[in-house]
Parts: sequence; C-alpha cells; structure tokens
Amino acid sequence: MSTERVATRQRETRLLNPWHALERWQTDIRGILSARVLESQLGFRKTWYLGALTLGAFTIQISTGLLLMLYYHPSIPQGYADMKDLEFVISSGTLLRSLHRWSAHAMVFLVFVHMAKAFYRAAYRPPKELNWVLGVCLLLLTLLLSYTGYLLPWDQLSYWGTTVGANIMSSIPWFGPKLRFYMLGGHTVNANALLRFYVLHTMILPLSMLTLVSVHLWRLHKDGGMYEVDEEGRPLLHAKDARASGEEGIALGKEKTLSYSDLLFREVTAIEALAVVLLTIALIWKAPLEQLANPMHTPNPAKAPWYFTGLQELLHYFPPFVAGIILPGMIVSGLIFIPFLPIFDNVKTYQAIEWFRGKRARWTTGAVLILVMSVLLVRQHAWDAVAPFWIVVLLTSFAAGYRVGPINGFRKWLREKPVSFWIMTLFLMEAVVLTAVGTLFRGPGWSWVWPWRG
Amino acid sequence: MTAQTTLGRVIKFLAGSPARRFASISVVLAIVASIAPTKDLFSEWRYYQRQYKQLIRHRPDGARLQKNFQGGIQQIWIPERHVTDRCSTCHVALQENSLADQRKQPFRPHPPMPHTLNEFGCVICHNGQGAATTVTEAHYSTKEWEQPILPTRYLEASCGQCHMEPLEGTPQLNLGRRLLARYGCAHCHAITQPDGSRIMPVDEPPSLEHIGEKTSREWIFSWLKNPQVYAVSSTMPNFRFSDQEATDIANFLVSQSDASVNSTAPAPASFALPPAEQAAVDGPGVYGMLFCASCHATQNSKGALLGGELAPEITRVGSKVKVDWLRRWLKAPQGYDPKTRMPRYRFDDKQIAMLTAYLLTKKDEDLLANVHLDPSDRQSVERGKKLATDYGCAACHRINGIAPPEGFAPDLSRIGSKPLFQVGFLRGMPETLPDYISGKIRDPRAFGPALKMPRFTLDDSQVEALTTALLAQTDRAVTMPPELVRSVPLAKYHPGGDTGRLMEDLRCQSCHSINGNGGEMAPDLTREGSAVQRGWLLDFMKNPDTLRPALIRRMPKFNLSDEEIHKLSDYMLNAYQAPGFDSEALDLRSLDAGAAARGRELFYTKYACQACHIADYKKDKGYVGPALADVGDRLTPVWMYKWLKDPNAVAPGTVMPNPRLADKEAKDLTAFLVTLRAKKKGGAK
Amino acid sequence: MSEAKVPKPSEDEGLMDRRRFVKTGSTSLAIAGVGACVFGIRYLSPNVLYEPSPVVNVGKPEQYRAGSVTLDTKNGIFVVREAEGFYALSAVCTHLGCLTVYKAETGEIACPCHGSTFRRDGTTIGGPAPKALPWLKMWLGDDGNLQVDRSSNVAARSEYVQA
Amino acid sequence: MKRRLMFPVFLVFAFSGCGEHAPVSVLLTPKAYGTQIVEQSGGKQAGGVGARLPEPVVVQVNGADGNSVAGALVVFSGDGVIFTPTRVLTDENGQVSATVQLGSIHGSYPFIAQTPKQGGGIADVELRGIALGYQEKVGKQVSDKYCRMCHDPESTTERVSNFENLAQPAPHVFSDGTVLNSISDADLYKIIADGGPAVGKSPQTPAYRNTLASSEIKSVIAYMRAIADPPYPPQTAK
Repeated sequence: MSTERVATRQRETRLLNPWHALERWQTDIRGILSARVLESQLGFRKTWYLGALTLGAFTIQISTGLLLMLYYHPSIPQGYADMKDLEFVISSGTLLRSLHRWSAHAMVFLVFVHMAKAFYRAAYRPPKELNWVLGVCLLLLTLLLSYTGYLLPWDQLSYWGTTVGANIMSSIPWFGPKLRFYMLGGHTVNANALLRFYVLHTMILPLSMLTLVSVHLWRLHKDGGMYEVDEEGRPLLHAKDARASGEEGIALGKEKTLSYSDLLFREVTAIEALAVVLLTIALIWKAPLEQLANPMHTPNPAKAPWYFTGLQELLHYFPPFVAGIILPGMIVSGLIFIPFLPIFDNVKTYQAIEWFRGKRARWTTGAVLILVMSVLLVRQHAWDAVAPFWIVVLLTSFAAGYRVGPINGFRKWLREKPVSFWIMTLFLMEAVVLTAVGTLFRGPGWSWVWPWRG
Repeated sequence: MTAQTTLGRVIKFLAGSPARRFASISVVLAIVASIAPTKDLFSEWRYYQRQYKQLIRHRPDGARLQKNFQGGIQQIWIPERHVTDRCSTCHVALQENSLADQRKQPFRPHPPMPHTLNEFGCVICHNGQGAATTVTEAHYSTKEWEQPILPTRYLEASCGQCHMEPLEGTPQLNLGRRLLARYGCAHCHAITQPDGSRIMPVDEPPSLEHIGEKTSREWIFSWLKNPQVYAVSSTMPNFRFSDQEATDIANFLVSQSDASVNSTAPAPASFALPPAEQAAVDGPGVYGMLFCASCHATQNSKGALLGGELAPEITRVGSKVKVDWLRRWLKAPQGYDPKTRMPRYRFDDKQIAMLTAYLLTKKDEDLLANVHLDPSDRQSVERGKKLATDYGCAACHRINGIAPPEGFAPDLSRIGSKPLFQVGFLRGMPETLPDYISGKIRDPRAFGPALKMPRFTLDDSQVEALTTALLAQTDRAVTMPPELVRSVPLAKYHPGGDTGRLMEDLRCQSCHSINGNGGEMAPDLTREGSAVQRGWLLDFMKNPDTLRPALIRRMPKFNLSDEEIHKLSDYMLNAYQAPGFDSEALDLRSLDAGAAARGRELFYTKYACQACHIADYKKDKGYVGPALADVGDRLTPVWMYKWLKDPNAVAPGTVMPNPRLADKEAKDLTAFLVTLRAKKKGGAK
Repeated sequence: MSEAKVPKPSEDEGLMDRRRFVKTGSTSLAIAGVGACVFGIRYLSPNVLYEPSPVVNVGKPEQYRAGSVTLDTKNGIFVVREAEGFYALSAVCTHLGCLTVYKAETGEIACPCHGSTFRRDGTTIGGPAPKALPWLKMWLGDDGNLQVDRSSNVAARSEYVQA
Repeated sequence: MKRRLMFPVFLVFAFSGCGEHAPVSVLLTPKAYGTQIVEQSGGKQAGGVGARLPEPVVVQVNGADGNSVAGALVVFSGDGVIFTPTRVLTDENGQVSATVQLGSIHGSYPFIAQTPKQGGGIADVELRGIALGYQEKVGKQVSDKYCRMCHDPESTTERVSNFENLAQPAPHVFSDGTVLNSISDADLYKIIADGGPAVGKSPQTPAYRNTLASSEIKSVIAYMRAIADPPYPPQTAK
C-alpha cells in the first residue's frame, strides 16, 4: 500500500485506540501542571493555601454529609430520633456528626479569612474582578448552607435559631412576610420548613456551590493563575521579581520555582493537616444537642451559631429591618462592588495619608462619620460597634504622625497602605468584634455577662 | 546546645521538604482516622457486655446463658407506643431468672411483674432515656433529656398512668390517691386522670354559712391557729395565720353567718339538761348504745383514737359548740347543714338532753383559756373577707358572699413530667422532681413566703404516698390511648321516690354502698333484697344488733316508725335483687332432717366452718365471718345455696373462700343452716 | 497561559525515585482504602433494626372455622384449621416473593405474579414456583392466642397445634 | 528538691492511717461507754423496695450493771442501707432511734448497730430490714385480706384477731421461719390451693384454689419467704 494510505491507516488506528486518547489527556494535564512559576508567586506566604483549605473543608462536609444522609429522615419526630441513633447506636455516628458540625464552623471561618487574604493581596484587581464576585457568592452560599443545616437536628437551638432568622426575613417591607411564607412553607417553623431546609441543604445549595467553585477555579487559571497577568495574559511581575528576571521572559537563574503539581502537593498536605485538626476536635468534643424542639418554651439565651452572632448583635441595637436587611445588604453589595470602585483600584496607589490630607470634602465626610458614631454610642451604648472605628482612626493618625520622629518599620508600612486597606480593615474589625461580643459576652436576655462569670 | 540540634534534625527529617511534610502529615492523619472505629469499640455498652460474658463463664448454667446471650445493641421497638428502649443492651440478663442471686446491677433479672418486657418496654415505668446506650444519658437528667430514672420507691406511680382502679401491687399509689381525695387536695387542685375525669374530693368540709350559731369567735381563732390542737385526726390544714389574720377571719365568719333552718324551729317546752355529774355517769351508756363511735372518733387518755373516721373527731366538742345549737343539731342535723352526712336519728327528747349534757362534758379547759379577742369592727371583717377570698376558704367550705374560686391552685394533671428547668429548687435540696414534690407537700411556705398553700399534718408514709400519686400524673398518662386506660365507672346511684327521700334523710349511703355508690363501713346492700327474709329485716330495722360481735362499729338505732320500716323493707326487698337470681332454683322439700345432719357433719368436720363462723354461741368462737346462729331466720335458703356454690359471684370481693362444693354438699349445708334459728322464735318454718 | 522558558528544575535531595514513590504511594493508598472499607462496612450496617419482631400473634383459635384457610394479610401467613389441628403456612410465594391468595372456589392457593398454584398443605401444583410454601412454627400462647414465628420454618406435616 | 517532696506524702499517710482505726472517735466524742447494745424495736420490719421502713429502729445501750447508759455513741452500718442519723449519742434513757431507708433490690438487708465498749472493742447487735418487691407486696395485700385474721395473733381496735378462737394446732405466724422454711414451695402452694386436709393438716385452712389466682398464691408464698425469721435461705440455682 502507498505510504500515504499507511499513514492515514496509522492515524485512524491511533485515533481509534483508547490508550492514545488517554495519552493525549495526560500530556495536556502534564502541560498545565508542569508550567513553572516563581515560588514567591505561588508559595505559602502568598495565599496561606486558604482557598485549598476551604475546598478541603467543603469536601469533608460533602463526604460526612452524604454518610449522615444515609441515616437522617427530615421529619419531625424521626429527625431528632435519628440524631439520638447517630449518637448512641450507629458505629462512629457521633464522630461523623461532630466532624460535620466542626468542619462547618471551620469552613465558614476559612471562607472569611480566604476572602480577607485575597483582598489584602489585591486579588480582586482585573482580570480577576468577576472571580472576586464569584467568591462573594460562594461566601453567601456557605452561610446559607450552614443556616439551613442548623435546623436539621430539630433541637431547641435549631428551632429557635431558625425562627429568629425567619422573622428577620419577614421584616422586609412589602414582600418580607410573603418571602418568609415561601421559605418556611407555612406560617410557623414545622414539618414543611424542615423538608425545604433539608432539600436546600442537601441538594440545591451544595450543587450550586460545586458549580460555582469549579467556575471559580477555572477562572483562577484562565485569569493567569496565582500570579498577576497583564492584558495580553503575560505574567506581570512585581518590580522586585522583574528586576531579578531581567528581560521579558523569566530567566529564573537562582530563583526557586514551583510547578503546579508542587503547589497541588503542598495544598493536599495543608488539607490533610486541616483534616487531622478537625478529626481530633470531633473525637474530643461531641456536637452539642439539646432537648427536642419545644415551641412552647424559648431557651434563654437563644443564641445563633458564632457566625451569625455578629448579625444578632446588630439586631440588638437596630430595628430588624435596618440591622437585618439594610446593613447586611450594604455589606454584601459593598463586597461585590469592591473591584469596580475607583478607590479600590490599587494600580494608582492611593496613599491613604496623602489622599485624605488634600480634599476638604473628605474632611467633612470624616467629621460626619465621627458625629454619627458618637450619637450611636450615646443613644444605643453600641460601643462594641463603635470601638473598631476608633481603633482604625487611631492607627491612621499614628501612621500620619506628621513630624514626630523618623518614619520607619511598622509606621512606615502603615503609611504606605492605601485607603482601600483601611476600609476593609474597619469592616473586618467590626465583624470580628461584633461576633466576639455576641458569642462570648452575651448572656440571658442578651444582657452583658463576663464570660468567666458565665 | 545539643537539645537544640537534635530537635532541629528531627524537624528537618520530618518536615524538611514538601514531600516529607506530606508523608508525615499523612501518617498523622492515618493514626487519627484509625482512632474513630477503635473509639467505637470501647463504648460503654460493649464494656458491660464483656463483663457479662466473664460473669457467666464460670456459672453452673453458663453454657445455657451463653447460648441465650446476643451481643450487640438490643432494642425493644414498639412503634404504636413510640417505644425504642435499648436498656437490655447493658441490662443483658433481664429475662435470665437463674441470675437472681446477683446483687449488683446491671446483670439482675427483672423481678416478677404483671406485664411482659416487650409489651410496654422499660421507659414507660422506669422513666430515663430509652434511646441512650450510655449510663449518664440513660439514667440521669442531662441537657438532652429531662426525665431521670424514677427512684424505686416511687415506681408504683408508673402503674397509675393507665390503672385508675386500686391494684393489689400498688398499696402506696392507692393510699396516695385516697389521700388526694380525702385531704381535699382535689378542692383546689384540678387533677385530671388518664380517662379524662377529675379526682373528686370525698371529705365533707362543713358549711360555714351559719357558723355563728354553732361556735364562738374564740374557738374559730384557736382552730385557725392550729386545728390539730382541737382534733388530732382533723384533715384541716394549717394556714399559719398570724394572730391578727386569724382574728379578722373569725370576725368575718361570724359576721357573714346567717340564720339556719334549725334556728327558726320552736324550742321544745320541757327541755332541761341533766346535771353534769349525772351526764358524766349515764352519758357514756346512751352514747355507747347509740353507737356514735361508729362514725365519730374520740381520743382516749393514752391518746389513741377510738371510733370511725367518717365524721369529725369529738374529743373536745364541749369547748366548741353552743348548747342550743347542739340540741337542735342532734334533733335535725340537715336543718343546720343540708349536705351533712349525719342522719336524722329521731332521738326522743330525753336522749337528746342526756347526749347534749354528756357531749358538753367533753371539754378541754385550756383550749380557749388564753384566747381574748377584742371586739370585731368593720375593717377587721373587711380584712377577714379579703383573707378568706385570697386563701381560697370557699374552695372547700360554703361561705356566704364568697363564690368558690375556679382554677385557684395550679393544675397538677401533668406535674409528673414537669421539666426541671421550670422548677424552683430550694438551696441544698436534691434537684429531682420527687424531692421537689415531697418537699412542697411537707412545707410549702419554704418555697416562697407569698405562697398560699397551707401545711397539712401528714406523716412520712402519707407524704411518700401523695408524692407517688402525683408522680403518676405524667404527660404520657394524660394523653394515654383509651384502649390502655383501666378506668373506674363513677357510680352516681341514689334511691328514688319518697323512700329515696327517707333514705336520704337517714343517710343510709353514708355507711352502706348501694350499686357502687356509698360508704365502705357497712355491708353492701346492692343484693340485700334477694338475700334476707322479710321477717328478719323488719325485726332488724326495729332494733339492729350486729352480726359481727367483735367489731365496735354497729348500726345505730334510728327509732323508725313502723310505717317507715315497712316502706324501707319493701323497697329494699323488691329493688335490690341480685341480677339473674331466680328464687325457685332450690326445691325446699329436699332440705329434710337427713340432709341437715349431713350438713352439720360437713360444717364441723370437713370444712371446719366454725373456724370463722359461730353456729352455736356456746361451742364456736370464730369471729371472721358473720354469726350464723340465727341464719335460718335471716337468709333465704336459695341465697344460702347460691352463696355456698360461689360466694364471689354473688358478692364480689368477699373474703369467703369458694370451696367449690358439689351440689349435694351445698344442699346439705343449706339444710343444716336453715335449722339454725334464734331459740326464742322456734315453731314451724 | 504562555509557556515560560524554564531551566532544569532544582533537584530535591534524592529522597526517593519515582518507582519507590509509586510503591509507597500505592501501599499507603491501599492501607487507607482498607481503613475506609472497614469504617464504611461498620457504618453502613445498622446496629439496630426497626423491623417488626418475627413472632406474631394471630388471635384466638375460635375465630377460625374448621377446614378454613385464612390469610392474615398484616403478617403474610395462612392459618389453616384441619381436623388434625392448626398449622401456619407462609403466604410468600417461593418463586419471587409475591403474596399468594387462597381461592376458596378451587381450594387452591394462587400467586398473582406468575401463576404458581399450591395445595392447602403448601405443596406446589403448577407454575414456576420451585418449592412448596413452608410451614411456620406455631404454638398456643399462655394468653390463649395462637403465636407464629415467621422466621423459623418447620418440616411440612410435622406439627399440628391442638386448641 | 527530693526532700521537700517527702513531707506532704508523709502527711497524707498520717491522716489516712488514723482515719482507719477510730472513725467513731474523730467526729462525735462519746460521753460514756456501755458494754452491750440491745434492740428495742423495729428490728425486723418489712418495707417497700427503696423506701423508708414504717417505724424507726430503736436500740438501747446498757452498762455492765444492766441499766441504760446515756451519752454512749451508736453507729449504724449496713451495705445498701441509708440511716438518718448514721451515728448518734444515746438520749437520757440510753436509747437511740434512726429511720432506715432500704436499697432498691428486693430481699433482706442485714445491718448492725455498734457502740464502742469501755476498754476498747465494739459491741454490736444484728438487725434486718426486708425490702418487698412487687410480688411480695401483692402477697402482703392478699395475706392482709384473706390470711391475717387467723394467722396474725396481734389484734387492734379496728381488727380483732381470730387467732385464739381456733382449735389446736394453732395457725403458724407467716414470719415463723423455723417451721415454714422446712416446707417446700410446692407443699405451701398445695396447702393454700387445696386447703389443710390435702396435706394432712387441719381443715381450718380452707381451699383457695377457686378464690385466688395462682399468681396471687405464689405471691403469698413469696411474701412468707421474704419475712421468714430466721431468714429463708435463698434457693441456690438448681
């Protein structure tokens, strides 16, 4: 036969042979994984592997969740009975339930810290601004997942936590009560609510979470992986790295480089470390379970889990609509619009100190803000909401410090920080302080109580 | 320095490069992950089951026990009763009676009881958390579970969740329920029973509508301060009033008292009391002859109570009542208090005078010695009325101007499952529900000075019985499915027509019970009509004497007119027949002399009836059953025959054993019994 | 993502070469797999079964007429009263487990799924059923009710319960 | 360093040591000493399982000359039994009374009352509480209704005993262990069910087979075994 027909024959057999198909995939994957990047771009110091840890926590959630689903019936008497069965009868049932509970807390914590870390390394700047928005959606999904999951054991805390949450929902004017009606599938928290929360918690939210996460990861790579990329997608190196690499490509010489497989390898180690920590906690502390839900008796205090106590703290100060809907709404939309607000555009590094000194308008806004805060403090004794504000003001004034001594070390670092840094730090501090006060310092009737006197 | 480097080398070895870090963290993860199943292997119930296997290995019947033993978690699952009890996971030997000599739990067999294990499970009786397989969760109250194990001494309370009738195995519960009714708890507290009915009080608190006629303010004052000083066995509780409060209430009671029907009755012309010394001598004779002791108890010198508990104790009645009231009361008690249980005895005036004088000698000088009340005024009466309303006196006593309060005290229908977080324990008292209830009964005011509940004079066993009865009132009891509830039919029978009014006037049902309604002190008259002969009944009504000489409680003489006696006898003979009792079941001709002789031989030798019955006063001394010396006059032969055949069928609950007599033997015995006549009557049948 | 020109990767001290890595990797994976299986099996096999107890109460003997074959639908049992006494047949067809029915007119027990037919004593007449309907252990309880243990079969014609 | 450690260890031993010898003397110092202790009342009572005995247990401490000793210390002890008070000084007529609460397992609970003697050594008296389980309680109820009139010689105002009115041989009191322990359960069952003559005993015991259920008869026998004095030996597993 002619060589040409032989070639086509070989090509055809190659095409038909499954092993060859596998090889082609292998080369693709190896291609992606073998791309080498500067360690400084990819190392632990840059991301603390928080994204990977969150994903690790999520995988633990899914695996333990699926196993728990084998024994859990979402119905009023049987649901709680299954919790008892898990605790007493099913081999290592307590471990799975505790692991599910603690890794839920861990996942929420990790998502918060991951978001903060991403922000502080300005990972929201183009081309990754949409990926940032995706991250915010994932944060909301995580909170929703844990809120719906909280009702399933159907004990006192879950029943009353859900009731409080549902009533916040109904405080939205016009369609609030209607929204609550659809959320609970009735006017009170009972069988319908449990079933809807169950479907949300086990089907809708996890699936949407998975899709969004995969999109989130896909965009991560498309937008240039960990290291910054300019418009044409060429890696944008920091001045320091640029100098080291010399010309356009990366003459990496003595710099240590990392391939993606190395990064993956380290992230898996980090995830295993997280699993070890969570497993030990689950083995030592049992997931708390209270009496069966009793609509006729509200336990005092009816505290939400720690990630919602900040919100509950706000509710203590402001009417439900303000604290329940407006403030959280503003925070979330604020987060989403961060990449699109000029103030956050770090390319033109807005030195906070210079930015502030110049304009008269900015002085007036600052003064108004301080006035509002002090009224809040006097009227509502909401000093725990105001304290972070004062801390930020103190830090900026310390950074500014005008003519006092040489500017070096921490003060110098602070002075270089842009305005966006201060805004984010303020809101993060607010969140942390409100959560800490809500969790540790609030006793029956949401009264102030010193934790050691408990 | 050396410590520094060795540590450094170890760290370098373990976590030097990413690959080493991965390796060491994977090893740690493997170790931690392997702990999980092992943690499951060392669970508490496996420890107990291993101990059980060791225990039975070297017992004589170890092989059989080993075969019966099933490892793993055992569960009694009864879906329709919502029971999932896993107690038999650790209490492995519940059904192994050969382990009865084991003194230490959890390997004891279940002692004999009326139900089987898989009929109701364990939690329905013992409380505790059935679903648990650890000791702390199963036995004690924790955040996840509020019903700790019921202490063994209150176990009878669990029987009360379904059974409302008095059971043989629950003496303490039966006593507790009787006390709830007798001590008037049911007046203030609503206690719903498993079949939905409420516990009805059986004590008869006297009406206070005309108290002014009966006694003085001073007596009321000392009674309110401490009732038991006047009458030891009184069920009146002590409200611990201050002197001022007691005076105010006494003033109010006297001021609200109005004229009773008796007070308007004309006083008899020739009414003079015999002198005290003569009353002291002849009084006891009249008092004894009228058998007042059958209902009224008196405390003798040694302090022991003699007499019945149906009526109030009259040890010190002399220092309480006014002469005129007593005289009119003995004449017609219903005139003063229409609802009293005391019959109208139709005494003649001489008897009334003697009785009044005798009762007035029963005085206690120092009862009212140092009680001096200043005259009553309007404010004191107002304060008294407010106090009476606040403390709910009208819940028990009928008082003019105060309506009986509704829902005055907390509803106790579900006190047995009161969640512990709603209970205010005293400092230092054990935090369990039984201790709270018994503590509240013993001293209510210790839980809060503002509480209105008075203190009752109860001894320890009575408090324990009351606690048991209250612990039976659980959520499960009140929501018990009807097919499980064993309720007691509420008998409301009262005789009708003018004979009914006569029997009402004589208060027959205070002592006798007819068709299930009435007292338990005297025989049940439900089937008397088919038992007794007419002649004997008429004589008995004329002057009743006892069938049981041993007992001090006798039927009193009512001095009935012949016309009343005939009316009563005819009513009883016709109305109170035994159901399905044909009086011709026995042809009287067969009761000839031969049969009587055989009967005598059966009576005295084969069945030794003389052990319990007296056939001939000279020879026999058996006090258990009624005297049969004149049974020939008293009972109809057919009744005797049917009674001998099966006593319990004819009179349920009788103590007479059923010797399962053959027909012939029963006829012979009846023939013999028919010959037993009161000597003076003699003559043909 | 552009292909950066990359020099030879910096070498870790030769901890282990690829073959040894694959070997240790696979052994550890195997161990992890076995651990997961043990955990899975223990977790997936319920230690407690919510199933009705095999011993069932089929009521007073008097309620069954002489010569009758009564299907107790709740427990899937035929209670047959013959001259020699009572016995219980399992009503579950031995072919594929459908619940059989007693046809009074023909005196046969028939299975609705695939047409198997049985005589009163359980032996097969026709249809795909491989074996006869098994006799179940039956006795008279001390409360006067007939008790049947569905989980223990007895040989056909071996025991009759007199009541 | 080592020496400083020794001292606290020594202290612990000292205290624990002396704790053993005379627990009695550490807490309540007796004002006087008797030579023997005698049960006054309440020694062999029967009460419900886990409940307090109806009457308190009263014991008396006597001196060498036989009359009572005031101020002597008495200690009650018994496993599974709770006394209030556990240790107390005798009152002026040398007596002491304590309420006794039994354990939660039916059966007999032996306990002792001890008093330290003059020259050292301890005098004690054995007592017993009987915890009635469910079956024994039913037995007690049944025997109170059907048997007690003849088998219990003690009469009260409310209840006259028929004991003296019966021909010889007199009925046995149910707690009379010396005779009843030797009769087997089966024979006792036969006597109650078929009456005295069935076992060659006096016809004064009627047949109760048709009056009492067999469980009730068994519970009466269980009650008799429980209150038997001397105690009925527990059946060894046959």
